[in-house]
Amino acid sequence: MDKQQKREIITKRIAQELADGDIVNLGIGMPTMVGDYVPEEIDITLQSENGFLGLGPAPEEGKEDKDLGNAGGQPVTIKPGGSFFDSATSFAIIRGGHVDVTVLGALQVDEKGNLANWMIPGKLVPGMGGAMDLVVGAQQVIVASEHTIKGNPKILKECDLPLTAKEEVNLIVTEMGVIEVTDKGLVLKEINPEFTVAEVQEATEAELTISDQLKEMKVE
Amino acid sequence: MDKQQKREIITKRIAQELADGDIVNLGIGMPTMVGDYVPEEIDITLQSENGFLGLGPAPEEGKEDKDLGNAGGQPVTIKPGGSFFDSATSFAIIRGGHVDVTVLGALQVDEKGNLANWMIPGKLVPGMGGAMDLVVGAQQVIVASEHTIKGNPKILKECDLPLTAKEEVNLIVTEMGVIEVTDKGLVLKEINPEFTVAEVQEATEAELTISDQLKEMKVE
Amino acid sequence: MAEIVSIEAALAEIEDGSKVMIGGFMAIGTPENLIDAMVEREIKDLTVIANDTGIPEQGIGKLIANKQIKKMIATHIGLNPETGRQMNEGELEVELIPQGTLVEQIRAAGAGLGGFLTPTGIGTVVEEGKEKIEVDGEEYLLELPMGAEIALVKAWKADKKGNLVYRKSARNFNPPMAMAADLVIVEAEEIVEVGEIDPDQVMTPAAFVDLIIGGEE
Amino acid sequence: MAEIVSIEAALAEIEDGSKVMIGGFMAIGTPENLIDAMVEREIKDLTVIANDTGIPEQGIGKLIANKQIKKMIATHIGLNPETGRQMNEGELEVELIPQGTLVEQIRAAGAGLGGFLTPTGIGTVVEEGKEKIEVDGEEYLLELPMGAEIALVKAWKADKKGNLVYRKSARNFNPPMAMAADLVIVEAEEIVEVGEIDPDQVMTPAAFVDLIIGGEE
Repeated sequence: MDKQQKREIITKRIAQELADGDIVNLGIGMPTMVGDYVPEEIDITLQSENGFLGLGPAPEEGKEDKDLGNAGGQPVTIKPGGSFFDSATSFAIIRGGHVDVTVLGALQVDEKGNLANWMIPGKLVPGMGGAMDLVVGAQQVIVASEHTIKGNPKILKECDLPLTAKEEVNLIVTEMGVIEVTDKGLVLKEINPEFTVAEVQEATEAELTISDQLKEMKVE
Repeated sequence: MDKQQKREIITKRIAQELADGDIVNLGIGMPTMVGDYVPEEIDITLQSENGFLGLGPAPEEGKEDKDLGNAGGQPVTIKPGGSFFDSATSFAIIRGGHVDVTVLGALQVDEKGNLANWMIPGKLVPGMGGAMDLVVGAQQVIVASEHTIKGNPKILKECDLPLTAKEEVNLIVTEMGVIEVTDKGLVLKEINPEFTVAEVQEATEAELTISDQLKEMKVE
Repeated sequence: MAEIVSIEAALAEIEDGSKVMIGGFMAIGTPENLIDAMVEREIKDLTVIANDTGIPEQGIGKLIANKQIKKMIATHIGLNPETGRQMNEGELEVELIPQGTLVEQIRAAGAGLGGFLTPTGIGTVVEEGKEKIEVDGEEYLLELPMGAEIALVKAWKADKKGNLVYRKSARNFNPPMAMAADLVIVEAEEIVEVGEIDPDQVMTPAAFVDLIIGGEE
Repeated sequence: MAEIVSIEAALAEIEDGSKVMIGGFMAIGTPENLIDAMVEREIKDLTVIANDTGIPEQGIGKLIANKQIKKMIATHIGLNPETGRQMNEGELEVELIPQGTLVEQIRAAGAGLGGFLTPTGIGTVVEEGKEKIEVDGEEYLLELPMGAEIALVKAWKADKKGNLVYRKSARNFNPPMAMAADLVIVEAEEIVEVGEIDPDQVMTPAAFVDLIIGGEE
């Protein structure tokens, strides 16, 4: 499976988590792809933390609006029924629990639902942007991540990078499966049939409980 | 001097305190009259704590707008250049120090600049409305008050009614004179020539320092 | 995202004993049709959060007159003598809060804040029972968020998704309340199609709104 | 109430070493003409508060490239590698703050609050050195207000009194910053007559605005 295939599996599976009417914030990078796979009959609204609801796709070339971009500064559009607001209101929406689902990438995530995704000391210090508020505020926090990085597990017993938030992650979706964060640790709920349970556990530092109702992870 | 004459002297004198460009909030009752006496060449903007800047006079009869009232719920108008906002923004303006002057009535005011104007326990409990925020937030707090009530002083050594705010009053204007609240107590800066200094002091429970530059209180 | 419902369906969500915040300021910008329906249905023992209790026959004054409120949380009740009478007779509990504090408490609830520090009320009875915190040599009161089960909001226009626009001074407490309740019910004077409200002019985004009842009777 | 001035007159108010907040988000809604003028005048040793440092040749990126900033307070600097380079070399001090916290700190300064309690940052390095306060069994960080000497704000339209309207996602940090500085300087794309902006559509009331420079070059 190449990187692109992994990302497709992950984001397609996450798209299934979204329900009609949901307000969703998608992080920069892979999470953005989730938006492409939402079934047509499901009407979700994307929140953009720089200040609007109703984030639409990139405009045709030449139709960019200098005053309309996503949180990465890239030109986007707004869908009918969207609204603009200032950053204080944007984070009132986010921190106040009015975002139903946020999907973010991870450097590390652990069995308590701790997430590290904003810095590697001495190496990469981009800043947390809106991630800390999103992870604390959203009703449901879904991590979209490849299962390992350079062969090393990203799903750990305990994160050792600086945290983005403590015990806030609800669901981890990787190319290997779907893992729920529970009071009793990580529960493998779905598995990609290309892998065995043993393989998934081996690629995971934290101990996985295997769900009684372990299902096949289906995309498309 | 009858009540009406007193109120006219007080509010005309306070109108002289306002400077071009000032944002001003006038309390319900006598303070409202201050707006009528602002010289034409002085452009002030009235803030209405229920949510707008640019408070204008009452509309002609029949031209009332059900959606436009002052903080007492009475029909008013808005002047060109005014703006509407919600109550949270209104009190961001007030508490944040963006109102230059507020003029309020008093039940009692004392030599430390304490003000009591929102309740008489067991008798009158209307609520503080926006007064506590206004007195704390406005740059300049001016009390508009008759000097005495039923022959008893209202300017006391120490208020005994529940306070509206502690040590926030800057200026007290009565029909007898203009009194500044300073670190060293109350300073009589202007006196209405119809009274003697002795008479003013006698009508005042707190001790007055008489300004070296005591001036005649002039209206019109 | 909102749903357009009948006034009966909206009212079915409000039970005896509910905690309800109601927009408006001296009966300007108050959802009068929702209040009339509450009076008709005789919903009782309410805790109501609002700026004021209106005047006797208008706005929240109607709920006061009909004795449907057990506890009133407001900033000012002076223009409705019946509220004072019920309070003095012990029929109605009244909690008075400075206006800037009340609206900020409501906003804090909607914005996911655990509280805020305000200078308002220092040295007055308002500070009783509250934590005082000093910041940079200044004393502040720690005020806590105030949410409710239900918010009744009056809008001028709502689109079918729930984006709201208010008109003139009828805005007042409505936008912060629309953020701060589990269920937000909007009475709109006019319901328009999605797309008819310029996204730059939306005052309450649809994300906050649950139910809309529409059209003036 | 605002005054319309030349860009030179506006810039005269900004000194070496000033603390300046600058609106915009990834160079959308940033007052580029004011920044260009700051670059030209070589105003140095600035403390800048902004969401980000733009990209190398846009927005605040220009001030970074020209090494005019001594301390940067921002939420994200990842899209401008030069900021990271200067930080790593010790040429630039960078303080990183969660976005929702930064904007709320700015709002608190403008709104006269002494601080607020947020759940954001609990259990992370953000909590270091901050007071923790428990409310209803939940832990919060006490975050303090953040004002500045000067705010540079980008508006779409300003009327001659200083009422502002922003356009689309260029609004972002501009309205809260317009509340939070001793001197608020607005770069407006268009300056219109008083009365041309509907009072219901004003996004920043004139009470907050001091100086306006206008018209795109």
